[in-house]
Amino acid sequence: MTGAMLIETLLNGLITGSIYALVGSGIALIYGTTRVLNFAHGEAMMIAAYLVLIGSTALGLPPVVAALGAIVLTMAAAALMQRVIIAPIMGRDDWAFRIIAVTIGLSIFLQSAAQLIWGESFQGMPYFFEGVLVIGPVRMPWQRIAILVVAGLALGLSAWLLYRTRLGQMIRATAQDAEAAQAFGIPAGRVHTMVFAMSAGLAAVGAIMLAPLMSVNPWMGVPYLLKAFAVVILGGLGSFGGAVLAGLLLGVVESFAVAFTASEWRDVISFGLLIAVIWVRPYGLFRGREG
Amino acid sequence: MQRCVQPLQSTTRIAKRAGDDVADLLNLSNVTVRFGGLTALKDISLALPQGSALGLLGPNGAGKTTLFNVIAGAVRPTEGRVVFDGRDITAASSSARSGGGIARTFQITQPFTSLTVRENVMVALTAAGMAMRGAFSAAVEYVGFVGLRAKIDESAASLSTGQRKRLELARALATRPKLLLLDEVTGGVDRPSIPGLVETIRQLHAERDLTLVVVEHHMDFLKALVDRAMFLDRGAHVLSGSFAEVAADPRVRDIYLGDPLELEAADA
Amino acid sequence: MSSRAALLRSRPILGYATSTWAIRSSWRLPMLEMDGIDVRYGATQVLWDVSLRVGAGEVVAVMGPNGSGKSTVLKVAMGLKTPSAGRVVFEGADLTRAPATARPGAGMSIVLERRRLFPRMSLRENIEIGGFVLPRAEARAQMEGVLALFPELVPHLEASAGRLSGGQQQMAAIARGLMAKPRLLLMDEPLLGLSPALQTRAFQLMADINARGVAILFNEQNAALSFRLSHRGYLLESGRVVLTGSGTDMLNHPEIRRVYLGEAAA
Amino acid sequence: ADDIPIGGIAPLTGPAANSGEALRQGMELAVKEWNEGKGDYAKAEGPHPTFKLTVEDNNSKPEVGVSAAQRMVTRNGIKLLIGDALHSHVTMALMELAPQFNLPIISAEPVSTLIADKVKSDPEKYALYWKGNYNSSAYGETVHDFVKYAIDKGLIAEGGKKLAFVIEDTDYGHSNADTITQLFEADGWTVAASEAVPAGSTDFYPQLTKLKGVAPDLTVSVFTAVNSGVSLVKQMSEQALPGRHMAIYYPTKPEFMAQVGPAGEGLVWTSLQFAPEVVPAHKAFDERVQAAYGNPATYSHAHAYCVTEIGMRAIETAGSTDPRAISEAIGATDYNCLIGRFKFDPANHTVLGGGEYLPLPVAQIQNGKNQLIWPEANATAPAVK
Amino acid sequence: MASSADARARTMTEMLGRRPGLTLLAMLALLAALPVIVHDPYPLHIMTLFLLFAIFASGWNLTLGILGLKTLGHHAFFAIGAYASAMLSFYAGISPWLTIWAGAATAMLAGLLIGIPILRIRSMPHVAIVTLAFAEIVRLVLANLKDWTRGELGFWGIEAMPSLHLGGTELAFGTGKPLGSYLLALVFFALVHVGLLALLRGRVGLTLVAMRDSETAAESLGVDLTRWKLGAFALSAAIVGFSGALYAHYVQILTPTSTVGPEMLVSLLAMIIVGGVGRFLGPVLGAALLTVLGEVLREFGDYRMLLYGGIVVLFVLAAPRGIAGWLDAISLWRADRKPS
Ligand SMILES: Nc1ncnc2c1ncn2[C@@H]1O[C@H](COP(=O)(O)OP(=O)(O)OP(=O)(O)O)[C@@H](O)[C@H]1O
Ligand SMILES: Nc1ncnc2c1ncn2[C@@H]1O[C@H](COP(=O)(O)OP(=O)(O)OP(=O)(O)O)[C@@H](O)[C@H]1O
Ligand SMILES: [Mg+2]
Ligand SMILES: [Mg+2]
Repeated sequence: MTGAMLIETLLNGLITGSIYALVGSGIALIYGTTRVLNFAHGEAMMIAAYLVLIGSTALGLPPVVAALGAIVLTMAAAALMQRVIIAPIMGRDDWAFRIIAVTIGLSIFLQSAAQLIWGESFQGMPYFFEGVLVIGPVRMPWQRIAILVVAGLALGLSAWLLYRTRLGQMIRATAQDAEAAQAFGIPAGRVHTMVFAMSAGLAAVGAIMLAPLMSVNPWMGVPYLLKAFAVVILGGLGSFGGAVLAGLLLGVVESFAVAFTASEWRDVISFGLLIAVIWVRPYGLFRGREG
Repeated sequence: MQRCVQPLQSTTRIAKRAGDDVADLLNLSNVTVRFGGLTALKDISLALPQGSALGLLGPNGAGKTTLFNVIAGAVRPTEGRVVFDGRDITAASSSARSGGGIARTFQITQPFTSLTVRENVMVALTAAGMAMRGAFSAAVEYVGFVGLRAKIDESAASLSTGQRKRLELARALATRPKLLLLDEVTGGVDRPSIPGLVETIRQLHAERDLTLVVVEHHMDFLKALVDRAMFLDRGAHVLSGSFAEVAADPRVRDIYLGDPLELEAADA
Repeated sequence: MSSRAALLRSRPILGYATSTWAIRSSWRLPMLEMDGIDVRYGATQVLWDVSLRVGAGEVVAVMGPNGSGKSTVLKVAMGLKTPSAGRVVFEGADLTRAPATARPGAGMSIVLERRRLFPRMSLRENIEIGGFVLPRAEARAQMEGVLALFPELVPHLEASAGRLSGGQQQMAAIARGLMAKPRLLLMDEPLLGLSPALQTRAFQLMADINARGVAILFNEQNAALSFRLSHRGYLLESGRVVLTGSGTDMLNHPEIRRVYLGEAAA
Repeated sequence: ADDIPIGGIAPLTGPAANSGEALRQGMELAVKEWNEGKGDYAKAEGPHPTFKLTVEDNNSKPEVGVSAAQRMVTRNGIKLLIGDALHSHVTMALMELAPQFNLPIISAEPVSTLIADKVKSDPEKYALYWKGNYNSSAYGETVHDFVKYAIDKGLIAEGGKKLAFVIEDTDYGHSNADTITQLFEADGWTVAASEAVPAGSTDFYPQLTKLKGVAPDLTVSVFTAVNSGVSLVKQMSEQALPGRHMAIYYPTKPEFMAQVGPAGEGLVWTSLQFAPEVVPAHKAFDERVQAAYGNPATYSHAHAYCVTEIGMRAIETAGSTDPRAISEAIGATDYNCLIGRFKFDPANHTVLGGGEYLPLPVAQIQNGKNQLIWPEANATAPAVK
Repeated sequence: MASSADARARTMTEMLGRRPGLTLLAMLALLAALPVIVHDPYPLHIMTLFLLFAIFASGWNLTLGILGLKTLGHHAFFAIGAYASAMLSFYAGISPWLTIWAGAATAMLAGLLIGIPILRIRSMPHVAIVTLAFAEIVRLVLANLKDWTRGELGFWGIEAMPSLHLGGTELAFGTGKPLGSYLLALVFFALVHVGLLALLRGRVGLTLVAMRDSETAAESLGVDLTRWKLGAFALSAAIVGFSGALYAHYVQILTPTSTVGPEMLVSLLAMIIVGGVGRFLGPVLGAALLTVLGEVLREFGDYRMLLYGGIVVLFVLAAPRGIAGWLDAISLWRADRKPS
């Protein structure tokens, strides 16, 4: 392996990893704060991608407007879903599992709904950023570099909200004991809704950056979901920074797995890594801030 | 019956009283527990003869529950050894210790909320090897001990604080232990019921040659249950002796008891 | 706030709490009124027609055997449980169906039964959350004052609340309840798990904050201390109020003396 | 007379539903036109049979397909099954039903050579089963023959004879790669890399980095999911992969041209079998599909249409619904349909491909449009480098 | 905090249902009578699938519902059982009458293997995701070992269970032999459920439920968590693997996606949820309803998956205790009306 290839493999890994991190951190946000695993997270991506597609192609909006619009609408949709479907379950007995179940159902529902509405064809989207950055033998399109940058910004903003603001404190208190939180004036219900919306917002950012690369289709969220879950677990109990690091790590591992073995073993290696890590360090590589 | 406690200093073991041929049921030697930077127990040694009853005193955060956890197996000591009934159980699991005869109640109650009161007790009975049918009827006795007969076939999730404490006790008793660790078992139990509970424990203690270690903030109840006491502060063993000695010690008054505001003092 | 600690150390409180205030409280304006409250958990009814009143600045104790419904009464007052019948009025406003969230802002706060801290948040954050409804600066000042009351918590401020000892958690729960600067403080077994010295201090603290005009509705198993501290008291049995009166009346009631103070035995 | 019930099985739900829907439309159109008398009758006169078609979903899963077939046999009493219309792996399961239910079965698009091998292994057992598409090896032959031609013409430099694959991890991808490997290895080529990615993958950067390392002279890609194909072609151009690239199947999807953009310019692929823009008969078929369903026709429409025709003709020829008779009539088919001449190899019950039979031409995208470049006889434009 | 209604309902009796033995017996009698009434092979085929999936669902429910270990990877054991039995009979020529047990045993071993790391994890989401990842690994390995499994192309040529001669009549099994297959599935269904009932009624049920509520407390009362968890996991994996083996010799073709794909996960999970998580007969009822519903919804074509997803959501929301919960409510209501 030459130096340039090494760099390129590393860079590929980091970019794939930043996508994992972006998707994973949205899940980590919900999971870390509410102990809810959202299996419909991939569908938030899918909805956002369709929205940005409709906005930029059918309505002819400028990409930035279409993207912002898609983010806002996806968050609104997530908030609505949380109110109607998740909120009534919260606090019921065994709710954490029920939410897994309900979001699995929701995910199937949304996939088929999207298929009925938009058809099953793969719809392409132009890159937001054209051109390829060439440094010596290393080539990287700007669109991919943008993923890295946008992921970093979105994650930074969310981390700040979660750990440095009162909102974050509200969110975490609600997660741990909603009834007690209410007793101190925290509107637990609204906080949950907000967390869901935020997480959907992160998924939307990821989806929008990805849409030009992977074509918009009803199942586009699926391949990223399990990887994102793996990232959350590897990163440590709902730790935000952990999810980011684990995402990048997983991306790099996969990139090297492809370089040194055959592609079809890539996922076996990454999931094997997950199980191995859990075996040795049950609570992840980077222990969660909440311990 | 001889009931006495002989705390061990890390270096010199206080000799057993002459003529005392009762074997030690439990032996802690030089137990230290650290949680990260915090030392919850510092070099604690303790010998507990069969049939003795020891009161564990100490301000909040002194390490009483941690000591229970070490004995019951929920916390592994950072240093030191735990010997029970002649066997080194330092590395044994909680369940193995329970099988060996150690039972404990939880300060913060942990009922099986999907089960009825009776079934909660049956879990303990069957784990000790009793058949289901036998356990079903045997549970009544233990539920009766703690005054929960009226709730026997109700879900444990519906119990109030005091009722949960009683269930803790019933379950622990149902394992038919040799050593019973009671962590504030009367906390939250209504006063009128406490004498009855105390009496039950005393009887079991006597009849079944039960060895007791009790954490209890109500001195009068503690007095009724134990003869010896050990005082911990910030994880360290401060002093031990007969209950009266310890309760009268100025250090204990200072750090732990404070101004005499207790019932009898106020009434007196 | 700094003067409070000084006050605390100097003042003997039990005597005055029962004498002077008990008489004055009879004409106090009603602050919290609970009227004809019925409560069910699923199909089981646990409170029957419970009526209870806390006047402004009053200390009121609720006594009763395990499972008689004391905690439920406090939960209804705080809005954590909606009654199936009856009314809850706080300072003139009907809050029967208002959510718990509305209470702290209106001047109510609670020390919850079984502590109910946020186990995976630090002790500091737990206490901070108690002052959620206060403006930031005020909350910070209040935090300092509250911590001065429980200096033994200070070394553990950054530890996860779930890892604290039982008594430490109880102190934290009281501290959290005090943060919101309530006019009415609800306390469910506030002394549970506290060492005798700390129990004394907590009682003194209750008297002290009451002296500053905070009304208290609480439930504690120590009848003698409870009724000494309180202006009035209620006795619950199987979900019904069976006895009510001033603190002294309650303390002297033969039934209470017999059952709760164990006089017959003595 | 009563309509003769026949059945079709296609993936109407799930990620392949797009193709499944096209296949259903093709089958339905064939039956509709036949029943309206526009049928391609074998006998000029006499009462002609009419048909009633039921199409069921397999959700891309063999056991769902088997259930659907059983249901159509017992509920609808079908005399002929067109199935599977798309998937080889579903066909592998469905063909077992031919002896069990004594039911003639003809599959439509599946190409896997393993199906033919299975027939060959037990001709008696699979006597009622027919494979309505050539073997995947036919693609391999086309790729192989074309590359030979292109090297001779100087269009491709054979260099160090290094071959690489980027394929989807399905039987379709693998069986194509296997045949091509065999043929090229016989000519002294070596396989430098073979990367199989999950169907629907869109990130090929790690694979391309690896390929850049081995610098293949020819890279062959095989996908059925169009998004994978689009992404691969785009990323290859971003990464400036050395050597030539040849694509199999996916550029035939209408979305491909729309999405690939300038990155697709010059792409060489096989096989363009349905091209309304250059073939008048295809144009006419496209118009009929447009009129009936409001969407353009694809290769899947045409193939399903033809296979359905073959089935109906066979029943007509057999003159009864006797399974043996129908099967024999299918075997005797020699029929020029929309996309070429259908004739079965009696040894393995498989439609013949290449040469005078079902053609497998090579196309190239030139100025954003597909042009046939090979075989030279049918070429619409010369190949460019 | 469990609300009171939840608390009241979830007890041992609730896990088992009222008169579980009688209900099971009635159910078996009804199922045994079915082939007498129905001769159409297609419904029998559907009912056979129902019985196999009911075994699968009940096996999974043992860990998921009763022990409360939220594993999402049990379809891996289904596939392992199925492939192990199929490959053994195919490559080694051993009779399927024997290989089905080997399939169950292989699944059990796999269960122990993945059970060990899971033991150390007490957090529900960790368990869910690690097991899900395990299933994904199993799927990929089965798909990648093409030389042995033929990958996604499907492992075909699996032998049906050899016929049995009972008296003068021959009972044949496999695809296209609906009656024999149905009866065989019914026998195994009965076996598994009678066995499970015997276990759950006794100490096993009590202990598993106690562990679900508080591991710490159970351990302090002498319950050996490691042994019990591994035991439950192994048993559950074995039952699921057994259903997989039966499935393999019934449909006679296996693909990795159709045995350990995400849809297997979703549909089985839906069966358990719709029937009632943690109820003894819940998964059976759920499997029955969803199998029938799957057939009814077939008419809706494109809307099938939409409705399927919708039903899961609806049940979790509006009938969180599933069909078993309704039955409880009905019998409670009847009991209430009877003056006691
Ligand atoms: N979630 C619940 N579900 C069902 N019943 C409940 C629930 N919570 C409490 N109960 C019942 O309601 C009654 C009153 O409970 P409550 O907690 O108010 O009692 P309490 O007086 O506070 O008792 P304690 O002194 O033990 O704390 C009890 O009989 C209890 O069993
Ligand atoms: N798991 C743990 N992790 C970190 N610190 C712990 C843990 N458990 C206990 N501690 C700390 O160890 C010290 C001793 O705690 P312990 O619970 O033994 O006290 P205690 O004597 O039982 O007090 P109390 O009377 O309040 O119940 C406390 O400071 C507590 O915060
Ligand atoms: Mg303690
Ligand atoms: Mg209470």
